[in-house]
Amino acid sequence: MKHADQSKPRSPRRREVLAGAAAGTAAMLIPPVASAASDAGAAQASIYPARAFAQTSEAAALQAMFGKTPAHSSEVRMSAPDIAENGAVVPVAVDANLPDVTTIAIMAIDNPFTMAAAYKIPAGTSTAISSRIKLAKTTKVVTVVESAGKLYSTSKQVKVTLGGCG
Amino acid sequence: MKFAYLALALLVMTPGALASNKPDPASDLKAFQGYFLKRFPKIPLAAYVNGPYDFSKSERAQWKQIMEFPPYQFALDHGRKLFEAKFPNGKSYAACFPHGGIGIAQNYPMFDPKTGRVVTLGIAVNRCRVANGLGKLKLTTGPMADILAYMTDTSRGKTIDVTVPDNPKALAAYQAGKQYFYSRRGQLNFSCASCHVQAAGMHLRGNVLAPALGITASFPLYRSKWGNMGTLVRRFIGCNKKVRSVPDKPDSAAYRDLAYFLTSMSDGLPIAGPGARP
Amino acid sequence: MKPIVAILIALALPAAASAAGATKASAAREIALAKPKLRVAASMNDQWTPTVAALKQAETAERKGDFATAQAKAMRARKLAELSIAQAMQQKKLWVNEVPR
Amino acid sequence: MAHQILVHAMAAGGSTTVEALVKHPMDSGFVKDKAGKLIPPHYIEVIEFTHNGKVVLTGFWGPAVSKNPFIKFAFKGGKSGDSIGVSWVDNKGETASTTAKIM
Repeated sequence: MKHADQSKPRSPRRREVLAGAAAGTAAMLIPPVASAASDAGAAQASIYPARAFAQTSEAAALQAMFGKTPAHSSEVRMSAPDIAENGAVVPVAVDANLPDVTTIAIMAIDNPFTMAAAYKIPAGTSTAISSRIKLAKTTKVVTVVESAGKLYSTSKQVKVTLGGCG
Repeated sequence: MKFAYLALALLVMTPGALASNKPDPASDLKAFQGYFLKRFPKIPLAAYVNGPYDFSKSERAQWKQIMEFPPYQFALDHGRKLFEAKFPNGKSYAACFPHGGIGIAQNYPMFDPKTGRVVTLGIAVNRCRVANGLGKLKLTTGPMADILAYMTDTSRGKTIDVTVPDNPKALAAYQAGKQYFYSRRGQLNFSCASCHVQAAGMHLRGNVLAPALGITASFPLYRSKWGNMGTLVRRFIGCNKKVRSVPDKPDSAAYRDLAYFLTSMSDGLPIAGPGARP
Repeated sequence: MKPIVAILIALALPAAASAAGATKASAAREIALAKPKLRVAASMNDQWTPTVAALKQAETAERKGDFATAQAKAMRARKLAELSIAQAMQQKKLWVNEVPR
Repeated sequence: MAHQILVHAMAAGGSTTVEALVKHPMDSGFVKDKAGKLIPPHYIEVIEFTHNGKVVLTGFWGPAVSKNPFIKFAFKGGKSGDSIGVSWVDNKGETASTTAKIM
């Protein structure tokens, strides 16, 4: 694999790499793919909210991502374990019973970087999303939902213990 | 039966040995499975292949979520490709095994009367490679774990059947494995049984200790802690290190015999591998 | 330790080492005493990881000329090896107690 | 090994559920290798799902997303045989994409 300079992960070279790469990637694993790579679209690095992902506090991450602060809402739902089986793989499912949801963000407050994942939700896509995140230690996990331009959130404490069985 | 044992004992065992000392895998199996069934009456025998997940609702829920799209899926696909690939001489793994290697994992480890040694599925795969002019694979992780994942997957649901034949070397191997399993070792003075029999189902810091019954059924497995696949022997090495004992070599007699004994104690349970664990 | 050796140490070694009473020879002797014990433990398939680590530290210290550390670590390795040998001996009989019946 | 994306997409009751497992180390930059050296950060930044060419979900991921990321979501519409596209780009500029048919 080609690599951009480590010390400058956002070097301009990556754009060139990107431009030519969409069709060329190996390992189309699903059988009926063949040459349909153009159907797959091409994720654009330019839209990545890098600043939001570089913040180390809840307030700063929210500011960088949304520019505003959320109100707690019981309409935002999050399912995460009380005690993580393994901090490296913590299943987190989010959902929101709110209209016109455009963005859902998941933050792990005591991780080195606060923002864990964020999703842009086009019209017609459900707000229910499951994924797996890493938690560096016991932390509050916060889900923030942008609905009709306003922010709503809920949170849950997830305990991360050291695994006993090396 | 008793008379047959006595006769055999007189023939093969060292002078002075008593007939009652002869390994008796069938009685051991009954006692071993009976111990768990009695101690955890709510857990049916076949459920033991789920390891720790019968003992913690929360861990079970997380596991279920993870199993929606199991993390060993990549290894499984890769293992299938490796298994089906032709060797440079045109042959493939299928030719080394009965039924082309499909649906046979439940019969391993197996005693090989020719060499008088126990052969795990991983060691059998390596034998196949050597017989076809290829080098051995590392038995703990990587391509070997992927191949074993695929072969084990073709046995999913089949009943584990590791019957110890009435052969003195097979019985000796079984007995050595049994002794290894129950012997305390390492600076922490733990046996395999300390954690996986006596303390089975209890919490050790963050995790539930899996019962020894059914524990082999899910190997090879993807451990979140490893972030990749590992075989049973990888876990043996990890457990040894954890109790501060110098581990054996992956293909050592000690680990072959241990795998033999331990797997035979799960006779009758279904294969549930490859698996996923924390 | 014999007085004559102690005098030689006092003359030949820096303060730290002489305080522990170790010489190149005594460290080497301690390492030589430890090694066979480790071999026995290994042959009984019950070597402990801290035993191996201690001997390694002893040998590293010896190479660096830190004979006090070398001697202390070698002694630790030997003692740990002796404990593991005792464990292995006991387990030859005691393992049956762990078998569920 | 090459990049891989596994996709299961299932249409039922007027909506399509998509599950994907993406092979990627998702190195956080905080973990050391066996030699004690920090493994540099290497993680997917943007992942995009399309249905018949139209974007149905855009995910922004940081280093806190687990290795070999899994994601499950659903969108309205979609029928058996439709095409689901997945593509990602990571912080080193590596990309991968695949398409799958809705079951």
